[in-house]
Amino acid sequence: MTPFLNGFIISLLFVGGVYVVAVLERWSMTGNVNWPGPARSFYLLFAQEEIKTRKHDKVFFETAPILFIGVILLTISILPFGRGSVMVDLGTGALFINAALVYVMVSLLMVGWAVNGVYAMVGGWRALAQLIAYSMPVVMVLTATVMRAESMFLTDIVESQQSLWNILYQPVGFMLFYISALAITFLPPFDLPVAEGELAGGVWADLTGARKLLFRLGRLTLVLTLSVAVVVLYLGGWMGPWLPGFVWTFLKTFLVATSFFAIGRYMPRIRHDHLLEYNWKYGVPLALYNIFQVGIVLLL
Amino acid sequence: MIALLLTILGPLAASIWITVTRKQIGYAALTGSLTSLIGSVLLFLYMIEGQIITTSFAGLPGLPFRLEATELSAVLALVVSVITTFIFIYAIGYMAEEKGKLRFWSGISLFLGAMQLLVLAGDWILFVMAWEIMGFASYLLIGTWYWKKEAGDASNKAFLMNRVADLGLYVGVFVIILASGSSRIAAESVQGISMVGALALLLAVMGKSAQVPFQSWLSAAMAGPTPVSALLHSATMVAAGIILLLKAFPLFSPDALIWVGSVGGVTILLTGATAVFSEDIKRMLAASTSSQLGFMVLAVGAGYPAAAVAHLIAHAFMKSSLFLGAGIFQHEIGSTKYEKLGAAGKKLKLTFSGFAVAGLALAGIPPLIGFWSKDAILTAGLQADPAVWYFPAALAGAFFTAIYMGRSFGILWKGRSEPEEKPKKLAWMQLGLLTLVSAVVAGWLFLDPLVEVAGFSVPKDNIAMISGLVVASIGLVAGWFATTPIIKNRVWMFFRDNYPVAGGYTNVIVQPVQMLANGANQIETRLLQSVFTIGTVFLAVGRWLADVPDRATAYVIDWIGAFNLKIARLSGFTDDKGIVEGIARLVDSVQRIGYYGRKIQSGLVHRELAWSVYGMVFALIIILLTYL
Amino acid sequence: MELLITALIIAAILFGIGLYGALSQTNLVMIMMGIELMLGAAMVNLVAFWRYLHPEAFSIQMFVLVAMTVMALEGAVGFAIATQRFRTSGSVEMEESAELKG
Amino acid sequence: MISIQLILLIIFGLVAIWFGWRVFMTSSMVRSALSLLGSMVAIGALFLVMEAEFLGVLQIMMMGTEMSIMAVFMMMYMMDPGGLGNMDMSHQKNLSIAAGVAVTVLITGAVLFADWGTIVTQVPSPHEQNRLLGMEILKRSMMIFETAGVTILTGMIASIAVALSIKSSREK
Repeated sequence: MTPFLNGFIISLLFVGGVYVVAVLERWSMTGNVNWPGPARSFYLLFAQEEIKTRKHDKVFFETAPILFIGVILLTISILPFGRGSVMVDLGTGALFINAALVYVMVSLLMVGWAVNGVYAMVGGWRALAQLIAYSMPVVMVLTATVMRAESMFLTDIVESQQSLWNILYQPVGFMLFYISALAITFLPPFDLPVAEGELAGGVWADLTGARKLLFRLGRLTLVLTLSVAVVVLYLGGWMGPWLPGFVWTFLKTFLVATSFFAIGRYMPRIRHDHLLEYNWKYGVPLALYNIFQVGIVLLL
Repeated sequence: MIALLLTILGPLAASIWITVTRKQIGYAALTGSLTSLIGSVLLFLYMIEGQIITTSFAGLPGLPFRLEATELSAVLALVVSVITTFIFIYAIGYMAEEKGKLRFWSGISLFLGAMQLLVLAGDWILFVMAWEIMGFASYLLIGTWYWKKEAGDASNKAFLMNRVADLGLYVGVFVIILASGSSRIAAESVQGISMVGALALLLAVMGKSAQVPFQSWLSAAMAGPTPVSALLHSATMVAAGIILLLKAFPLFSPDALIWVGSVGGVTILLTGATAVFSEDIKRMLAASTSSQLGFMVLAVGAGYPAAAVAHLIAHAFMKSSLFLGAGIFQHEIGSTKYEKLGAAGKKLKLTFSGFAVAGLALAGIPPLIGFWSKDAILTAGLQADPAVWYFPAALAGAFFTAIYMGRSFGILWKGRSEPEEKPKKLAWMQLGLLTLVSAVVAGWLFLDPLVEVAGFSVPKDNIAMISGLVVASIGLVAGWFATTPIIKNRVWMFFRDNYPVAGGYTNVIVQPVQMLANGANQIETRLLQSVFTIGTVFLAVGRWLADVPDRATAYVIDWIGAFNLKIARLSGFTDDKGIVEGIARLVDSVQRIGYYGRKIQSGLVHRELAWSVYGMVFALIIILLTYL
Repeated sequence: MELLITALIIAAILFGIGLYGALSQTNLVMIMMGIELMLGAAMVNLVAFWRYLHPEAFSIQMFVLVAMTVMALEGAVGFAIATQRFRTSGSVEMEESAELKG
Repeated sequence: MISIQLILLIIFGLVAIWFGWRVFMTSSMVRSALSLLGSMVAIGALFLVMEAEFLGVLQIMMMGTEMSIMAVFMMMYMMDPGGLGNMDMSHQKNLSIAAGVAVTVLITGAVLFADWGTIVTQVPSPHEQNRLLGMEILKRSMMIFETAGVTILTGMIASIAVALSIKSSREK
């Protein structure tokens, strides 16, 4: 198959994926799988009237959603779906993932501040605290995978898992990355910034209409992106016995996504101090230990 | 071969036996001389059969020792052993009461062995060794009574004089060996030795045979016991010089013989005069010995060694019997002075008769042995071509001999004496004397054949015989009447005391030697003194040196101490002045700076920032300037 | 050649703005921002030198990393001081903190 | 000759300068902080344009976090009502303007007049750069890197020590 056809199929699969994630999210909320549900709610949001709060910060109010979506698209571009099929094979791909994720936080902060609402601002600071905290282990764990592949190209990282998937090679690293991914996408156990109960929707409290839709859609793609990242970094990317490369990546991605939402469905929201404490007191040291352990294993 | 060893080693063994065991020393010595006699008789018999026995044994490298019993040496060995045996018999009686028996007998046996060795020596080195041993033996024997002063002095004098003369022997022997390349005493010489060698040998002969300059030691040697005088100083030892001349005769060149002859002649005249004027019988005999030796030297110098050999043999017998007689007189009368010996002859008729016969023989009365040998010398002197004056000298010598023998007879016989009491225990002494006198009487029987056997022919001449007889008879009669006691005038004394030129031996030799000794002694003491002083000096220096390091270290240490003190004081000064005040000043200057500094401080951050920017701008400008 | 010059000029302008900010602002945090900006300008300079003059000398990149750490540290310490200032004097304005005068 | 790189360089340069200017012109604290973030991101972009990819990405990532923290602190201290009140918190205006302009002129002078030697066009590939930079850090300038690490540690401890309120220690 020509690369173009390949690319087209991958993008189709990706959009489908987003829709599947939407379905899964609804499943995690309500418990039953309702295929048409997401489509209907998207349409509703799209039709909703645009409400702007009083004295909102014009600049940030406008730029936030765009930054959010832009960053996520950037992340997707560097993730390899098949052996040759990656949009931009960046020299420092691994690092770029984290660089992108930081701006997710920035956009949340902007929204929180721009809306000029108390709940939104508090949600924004929570997002700040949470995302800064959990981006630390992500960076360190990423270095561990880079160490094994001895290059920052994501394709090389996948190639390096030829003999043994990273999930088995560095289990601690996988676990940390998995939890951080949850935190970064503020999925239920970690959905403090958008907590309905406490903050009445937190960052998205005062958003309506198309802006809210953008953010909801952004989050979904973020979830999908991160699960693809998990697959690429730890589940051996396109490695698989019979099927073509990208098919394997998407299978694994859906598997990871369902696991994300399963955890969300069954676990209560974590307290804010616990959130930070777990990260700084246990997450970061474990991440450092993981680097140390991978180093030893590499050198043996 | 054994005969040779017997003759030489017999007496030596006896002397060793005596010194070691000290028992039966007299008879041991006698047996020693008997063995030597037997050995020499055997040698003589071999020699007659024509066998010349020679042995040579290891010696110096290339110069082996040789013993040779040629005709001459065999004859001489025989004569020596005969005389020695009779003298030993006499000596046993003589030494019976004397002290110093041990020293006498061992010495005299040693002497006999040395004499035989000398006679039989076939090479010059052995000859020299024998010559030395004899000199040493004579020193021992003269000094047998060493506690007497004259005996000690006499032995020293004899030994010193001989040593001086022996020097000549050494030089001569070296010259011979160097010239001929070997130390053999050859019968015929290949080529003569140089004049120097000959004169050196002549010096040795003069020393040993008491020729003119060296004759005083012989008269002094009379201080020894009579057998010594009889054996050594009449027959054998003094004859060694003549034997040297005989052995070295072929090597002498004619003009060297002239020198020899002249020495002999002079000795005859001077010592003859001394004998005439001497007051002591033994001294008279000693002087006569010198003159008789002068006769022999003259004969050799005249070129007739045969005459010398004959006279040597005859003189040996005559002179030893005269000495033995004199010994008996000394034994009985107690002194040998003529005053005391007046009419001693009447007392000891038997001894006097023997003494008289020997004396007549010496003077040269025909039937006795002396006449033949004297006659031979006179003819030698007459026929000798070189020297016209040899004959008159010999004739004068004979006349002197006759005079002093007649004089001694006169003194001994004339004058009153007590009745002859039976001398006690003279048996041994008289036996020895009589045997020798019998030899003298029988002389004319065996002298000529003996000399023939020795390989020489004795010259005969009527004129010499007649003139000799006339001179002898006139001399005897003159002597008989000239028995008056010597008047002490200077000339007389001069003659009597062996011509003490410039104070004689004592002045000429003893004085300088003593002075030399004193000088040496002084030098010695001064040396010792200086050594002591040096020692003490070194000690002082040592002590000084020993404590130089201490003093030096002490000095250095206290200098260091002083230096430290200075440093301490200095540092103290700098401390309290420099540091303390320095710090104080520093502190308050800092405070002042602080005070001024404070004013600048505005406390406003931005103003400080402004200042830092000004600094930066200034720095940039500088960089730009340097860069452009 | 123009590339290097434009980069350096941009850095110079940034530096100037940073300097202006640092000097003119009364607020401590604003001054820190000025300083951050100046550091950023410096980093641009460094990267420009590395890119155009010595691409093989990676010590320059090392130096850029050090500059980054300096920015981070400077921020951290600045905020600590700012909090203390805020706690003691209620505000972070630089005028009120003149009592440190000598 | 104008190359794409030059154009990009100029664009991002102007963006950085504009954001830099905005930092000190805005009245609202958060807006100035985020505009500073904007200028930093532009500087990161400049790095990327100049093909120092790792540094660019690193700059973008780091500055994101830092500037957001700064924003938080700004709000804490300034009690800014959301950029609505237009207060002007600057003093000794003309002195700083003069200083800023003087320094800029000086540096541009130096830049223009100094001759920089040959310009190198070729630059190793990003992957190669990463490897070489890694080598550089862990080989030659390990010392500097270590000291940087230690200084960060001390910085953290110092800032925490300073920030802790004295009150709590007194009460105990």
